[in-house]
Amino acid sequence: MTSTPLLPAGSAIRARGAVRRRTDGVDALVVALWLACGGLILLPIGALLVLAGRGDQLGVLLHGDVLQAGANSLFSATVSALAAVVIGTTFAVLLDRTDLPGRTVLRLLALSPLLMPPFVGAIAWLGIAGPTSPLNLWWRGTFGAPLWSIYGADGVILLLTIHSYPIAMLIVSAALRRIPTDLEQAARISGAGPARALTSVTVPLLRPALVSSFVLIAVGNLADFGIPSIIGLPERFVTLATLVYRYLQSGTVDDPLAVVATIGVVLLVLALLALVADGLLARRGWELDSSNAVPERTPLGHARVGVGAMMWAVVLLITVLPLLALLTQTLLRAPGVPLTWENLTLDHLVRAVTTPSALAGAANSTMLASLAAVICGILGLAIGVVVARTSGRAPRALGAVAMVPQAIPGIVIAVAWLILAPSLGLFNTPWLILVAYVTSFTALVVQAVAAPLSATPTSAEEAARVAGAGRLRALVDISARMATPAAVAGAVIVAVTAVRELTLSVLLLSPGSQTLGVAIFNFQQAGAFSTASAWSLIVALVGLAVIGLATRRTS
Amino acid sequence: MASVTLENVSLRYRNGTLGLADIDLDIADGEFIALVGPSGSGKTTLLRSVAGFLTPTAGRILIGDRQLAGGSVSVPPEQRELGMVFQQHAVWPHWNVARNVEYPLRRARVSRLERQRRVAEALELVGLAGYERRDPATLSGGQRQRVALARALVARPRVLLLDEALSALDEPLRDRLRLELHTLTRELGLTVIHVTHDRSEALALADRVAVLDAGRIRQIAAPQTLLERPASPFVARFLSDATLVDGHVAAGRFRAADHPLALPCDLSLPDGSAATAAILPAAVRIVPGDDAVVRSTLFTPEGSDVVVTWHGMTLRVRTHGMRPQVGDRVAVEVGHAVVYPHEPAVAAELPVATPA
Amino acid sequence: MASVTLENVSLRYRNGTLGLADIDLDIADGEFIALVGPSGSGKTTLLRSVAGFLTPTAGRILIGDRQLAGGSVSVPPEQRELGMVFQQHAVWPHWNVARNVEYPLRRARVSRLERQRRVAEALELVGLAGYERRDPATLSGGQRQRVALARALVARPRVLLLDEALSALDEPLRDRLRLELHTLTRELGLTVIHVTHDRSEALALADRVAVLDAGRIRQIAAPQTLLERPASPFVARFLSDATLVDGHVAAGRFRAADHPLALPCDLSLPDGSAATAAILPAAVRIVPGDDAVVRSTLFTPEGSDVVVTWHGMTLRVRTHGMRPQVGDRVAVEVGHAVVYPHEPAVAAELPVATPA
Amino acid sequence: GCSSSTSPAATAEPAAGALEPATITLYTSEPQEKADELVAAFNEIHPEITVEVFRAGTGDLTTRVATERESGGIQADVFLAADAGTFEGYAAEGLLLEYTPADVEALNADVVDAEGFYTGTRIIPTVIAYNTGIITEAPESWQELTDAAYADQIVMPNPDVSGAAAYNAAVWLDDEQLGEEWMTALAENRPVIADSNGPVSQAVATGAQPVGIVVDYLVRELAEQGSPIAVSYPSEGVPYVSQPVGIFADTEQAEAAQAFVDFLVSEEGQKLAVEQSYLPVRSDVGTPEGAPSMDEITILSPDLETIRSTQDAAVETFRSLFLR
Ligand SMILES: Nc1ncnc2c1ncn2[C@@H]1O[C@H](COP(=O)(O)OP(=O)(O)OP(=O)(O)O)[C@@H](O)[C@H]1O
Ligand SMILES: Nc1ncnc2c1ncn2[C@@H]1O[C@H](COP(=O)(O)OP(=O)(O)OP(=O)(O)O)[C@@H](O)[C@H]1O
Ligand SMILES: [Mg+2]
Ligand SMILES: [Mg+2]
Repeated sequence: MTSTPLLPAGSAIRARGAVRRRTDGVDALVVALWLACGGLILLPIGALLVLAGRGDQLGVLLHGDVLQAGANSLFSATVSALAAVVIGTTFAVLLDRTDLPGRTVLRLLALSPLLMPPFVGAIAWLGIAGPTSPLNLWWRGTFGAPLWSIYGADGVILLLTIHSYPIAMLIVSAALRRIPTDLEQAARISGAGPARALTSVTVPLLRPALVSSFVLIAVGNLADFGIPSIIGLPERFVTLATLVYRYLQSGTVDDPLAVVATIGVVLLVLALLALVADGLLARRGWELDSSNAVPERTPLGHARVGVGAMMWAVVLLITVLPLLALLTQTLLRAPGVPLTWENLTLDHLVRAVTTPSALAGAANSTMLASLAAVICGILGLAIGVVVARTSGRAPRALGAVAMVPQAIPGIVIAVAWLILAPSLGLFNTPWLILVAYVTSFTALVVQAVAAPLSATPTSAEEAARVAGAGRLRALVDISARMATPAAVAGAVIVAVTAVRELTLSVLLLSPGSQTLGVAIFNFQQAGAFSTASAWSLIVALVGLAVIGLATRRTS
Repeated sequence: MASVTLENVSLRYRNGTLGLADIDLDIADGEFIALVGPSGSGKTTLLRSVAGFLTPTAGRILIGDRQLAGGSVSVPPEQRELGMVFQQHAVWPHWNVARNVEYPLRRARVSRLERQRRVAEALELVGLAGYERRDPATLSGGQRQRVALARALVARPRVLLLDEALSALDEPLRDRLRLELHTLTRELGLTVIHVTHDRSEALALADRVAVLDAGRIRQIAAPQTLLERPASPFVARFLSDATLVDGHVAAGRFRAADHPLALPCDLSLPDGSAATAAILPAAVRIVPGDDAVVRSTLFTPEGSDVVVTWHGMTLRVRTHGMRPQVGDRVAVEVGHAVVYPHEPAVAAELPVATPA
Repeated sequence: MASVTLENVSLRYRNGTLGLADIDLDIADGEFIALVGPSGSGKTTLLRSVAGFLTPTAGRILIGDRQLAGGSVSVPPEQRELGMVFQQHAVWPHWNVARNVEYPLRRARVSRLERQRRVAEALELVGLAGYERRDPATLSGGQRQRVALARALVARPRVLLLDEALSALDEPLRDRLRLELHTLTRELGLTVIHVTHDRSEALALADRVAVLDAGRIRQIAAPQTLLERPASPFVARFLSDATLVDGHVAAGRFRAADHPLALPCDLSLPDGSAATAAILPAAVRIVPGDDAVVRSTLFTPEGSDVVVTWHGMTLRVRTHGMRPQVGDRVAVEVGHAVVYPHEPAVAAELPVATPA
Repeated sequence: GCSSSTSPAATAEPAAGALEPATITLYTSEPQEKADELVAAFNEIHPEITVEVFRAGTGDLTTRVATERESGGIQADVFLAADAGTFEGYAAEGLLLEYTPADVEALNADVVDAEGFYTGTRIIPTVIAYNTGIITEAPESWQELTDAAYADQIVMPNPDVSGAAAYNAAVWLDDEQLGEEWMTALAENRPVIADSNGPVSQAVATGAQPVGIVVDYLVRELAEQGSPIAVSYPSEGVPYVSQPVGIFADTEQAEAAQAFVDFLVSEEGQKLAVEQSYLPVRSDVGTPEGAPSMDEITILSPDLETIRSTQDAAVETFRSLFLR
């Protein structure tokens, strides 16, 4: 059987339809998507590199402040990402794998920090654990010193954690659903109690998801500005993101833009390294058999009430409490007056929703966020489909490129676009903010789409091919249509993220216009805390409602 | 090794579905029991109740003399000393073969040396001697299922539970593993409960087969008995593809409704009572003639599996030696049929071959 | 409907794996061909080459007179006018049943009214009349597979390709659909290529069965011929679970190495040449005696599937009527065996039952 | 623009006739509401001029200006923000148009650039704010703040971020009564460094730190709302910034821009500033409610040249003392 004459190795003709396949619609689509990504992602990154390359910025980078800020950034990002992964995983396991009471509501509540702009969260938390929070005041009154003040590194890490654990929870939840319950049950039968089955089987199998969410969160937290600026600066805890801001604010460096671009590139490189590491680590995952069994929930038994009460307490503490703090700040007549009935007023709320500039900002943000959601949804769907469903290097590279902007701080992307804007004729138009949103948020949809698609067998499209559809047609009719719900979910996240976006729009706004995030930030900067709180509250509640509706529809 | 007893076990799921209804089952020490039944009949529910993943809402479950479930008692799975093999093998992908097989021994705090010895022994038993260091990802489906079996056996369980353990394998492999499973469990004298969809597998392996339907055991008997004396039209149809015919009893004979078929009937029913006859495919002979048409024939080594339309009735026939062709006109002789008093419920559930 | 011709087709994957080697296959118009073979033997590769998802590295593929692949030609799948049913999931979950079935007609730009008519017709054909508006998620596995079949048939394909189309279904359902598939394709006179793991399914359905191994067709013949005159030890073992015995030919007889077994042999080989005998399970009889021990017996409706150890040789036996018990001491009579010149390659691949 | 052309106020301004209709762009760090009021008042007089406002923090504004210079020119016509230092820098680079407002004699001479590139528009002094619920005896002087009793009780803005704070640091260091000695002593009380004036006033109002160093108008606004907060103008004198306004040299609407600058320092413009709680740059419009009259306040008016040249060093000193 080995003696059969075979084609000479390296024969011109190759298998797998590689023979002179005519270029078709799919190739055209890939080219179009490359053009889109080139314009929306590679172009601003290129501008950044050019800017950073101007002059020698090495001296700046080795400056003590930068090194200190870099160390602070790395420290707060890694510690908070670790904590977020631990909390997110715990929540995901409890919500997905046990019979905890009130899971549906708990899940929704637990997701809510995702909806609150980080700087709003920071404002809210000042009301809870700031030096004058009722708790700290009482503690100071009783014991002479406040219990714990949120200012400083510990507060920054706490808030970063609170605002990023929902991401870990979402990723781990999705991964959990892919782990067959059989594996845990086999451990139970082998003599392991529920907790041990979890730690020796489930958690190790979650490793790729844990690593990915850690990297994603660490990279995101590296770039966060709102929390370290409000919580960190008062205790002199400076991170790279706040340092960027300071360099822009004070004229203490000669060429602030170049310095900022350089710091942006440093963050970009850090993030790329992390993404590569993630790719290497996560690739070493396991192929798991698809299990059609309904995931089994472990009864918590006697612990159900205890664990349930604890979970509720924690979730209420980190989600409802900030909302209550915002509510108090909104309703209180003036900061510093005691919390009594007479001091409550709706004036600030009324003023918030009647201030024309804020209303214009809300309208503008809604428009931009919806457009961004639609564009990111379509672009992300197309990229996700091409990445997950076609082979070859070009589509795979496309996927990688789409993920890169996730790692770049908003303010750096904004600088890049601001540099490019006049030559593109986008200056002083709302479309500038829109393209920056698309740059930053397309990755969210790509991610949402690619995961479920790569789990569906290719026979779905092959059936369409045999039925008479060309490659592109099959991709559009079958894969894209099947992934549409995922893309819509991704687009909803884009919308709620964009509607309260701050760092991009604060630089890219055109005169006379406003976005909601900027409006809130301006109120806060101008000392109108109550109005800022009022809007924050509105944004958070509307976001909760939107996500609640969206998840109800999909489940 | 031990006997398993289910006394009056019922289980209702939270959403109200009745999973098991009044199950009484005595499994002797060392017996091999197979559970078959249509999808949703409660096979998995029964097995998982024995394993401890589900708690019956009524009744008791005992292994040997120890009560595992019932009343306020509910021993968790990890304390039941069972072995279990799942449909998708459930071999842990993050550990090598030895670590997988060793796990139950670790949980039982067996010493390292002893563990090594027993793992080697278990792997030997399932024909994977020397595979200790292999990564499960590098094993074929059949080999993984054997690892799962070794893992289930290594701690010398009192009862071995198999939930569709062979169903995910390709046919030739399934066939081979079926033989090995039988040899192995017989040699070890294990008590086995084996859930399967595959009727021939159940009949092939088990000392007794329990036929479940809608959460109830419809019949439990040795394979031969089940084939020869099905307890109900349902069992006859489910296990042997019997054709069910509605009709009535008259003068000691069964007469089909609207059809020339008439058969002797040893059922003592008053004249005129409605009855259902189950015609087993092997009890029908095809002879030259022209009142029936062959609609389909499937080749089997012994003969053919034939479907004929006979005066509007679709009848399944198993021939021996003879191989009619599709479209042939033939005559049909029904040797005998099992006649049951009419059960409207069954008729509603399974479309009976009422003459059109 | 059309004939399918493969001329000298070879296919090498990019990574160097040889998927198909020198396949010559002529499928007549209206013929039902089954492809069986061990995992990795190239069944799927062959089917996907016909479908157009793979392009052979050498040789030609024709349907009717039209060349689809070969030389510089490679007609894409959507232009081959085929129907295809996959093992799993190929019913599109985002469209209802009618939309699924209608899709090939839409692609062929059939008018709306005509489409409706033909969808209804196709659904009628597979027994799902009136299911047009149903969401696939609400269908059972068997119903979904029927939808896939209706979709494959609706555009009146020239050839129907089935890749393990029934393998994912539970046994009783698989059995039923097997029958329906046969009836349907015979009534429509369709040319069918059916890939399956299941040997009895291949034998049951096909006019001719092709046995593949390592990318080559080892034998292609009608079921009866395959069982009675396997072309090689491999085919005998793969299809009929024959026991392979190494030995040599002496004075017109086959003598097993180190074993008392000796058999008449009609192979004209020089004395002393090495040979392999394939002992079919049905050609062995178990009689009272005590030079063999029953290791395992599986119940079948006709008798038992028995494994005996006979002077160190493990022999598979199929009895009729008689049901020996595990541990029984018996004697073995080998009626006849098919003897082949020794093929070292086969011996290396499949462990031959060499007496220990 | 939001006022109608029939506004009778159009005639009240003797110097200004109607100009060519034009649109100018204003970059400002004024709070949005105040900027909107400002434009509305300006449009009463010049309805034909549309003012596009881009409001952002001073830092964001300077970043934007820097980026615009990178890529084809500054888009703003009028810049109303920051401190004199920024304007000096821009003037040195030739970015500003020379213009002296119409009414210049009526203005406080300290706030008018000698070379005529920019003009201050408000007096924004930095003062001591205290929580009236917690502090019973108001601190009267900067010196008092170094008292150990105020350890951990003080909050102040970060000169790294706030231009006004940077200027203050330079003035304090330059002042002979205060100087580095006072600053070192203040640092020993470990004040909390908030990023801008807004959060400082908030912290004082809520009592987080009952004493703050902050611009005065924020305190007045909070007090008006009912917060337990009050201002104390320290006896040594208060440093102030003047929120200068300047016109970019690139402007194509110089006339309209000049009209806007004129309005800012005109009587009407300054009345509006007073209504908005600012101290004015001219003496004929009174002072905001609750504020002392201008001559009751000691104002630190050091030599601006010195301040400009020492500001960077001052921020550095501040950072080494307060930010470890
Ligand atoms: N977790 C559950 N919650 C509610 N009902 C359930 C659950 N699991 C099973 N059921 C229902 O209980 C009945 C018995 O299910 P079970 O899984 O035991 O059947 P089965 O015989 O194993 O079926 P299959 O052959 O499809 O595996 C079915 O009606 C099923 O729908
Ligand atoms: N995409 C591919 N690239 C490289 N080799 C492949 C590819 N697909 C299949 N092969 C190899 O080609 C050979 C034939 O595979 P094929 O899938 O046709 O076998 P099969 O008979 O269908 O097997 P199974 O019964 O497991 O489905 C195998 O050795 C397989 O490993
Ligand atoms: Mg089941
Ligand atoms: Mg295959």
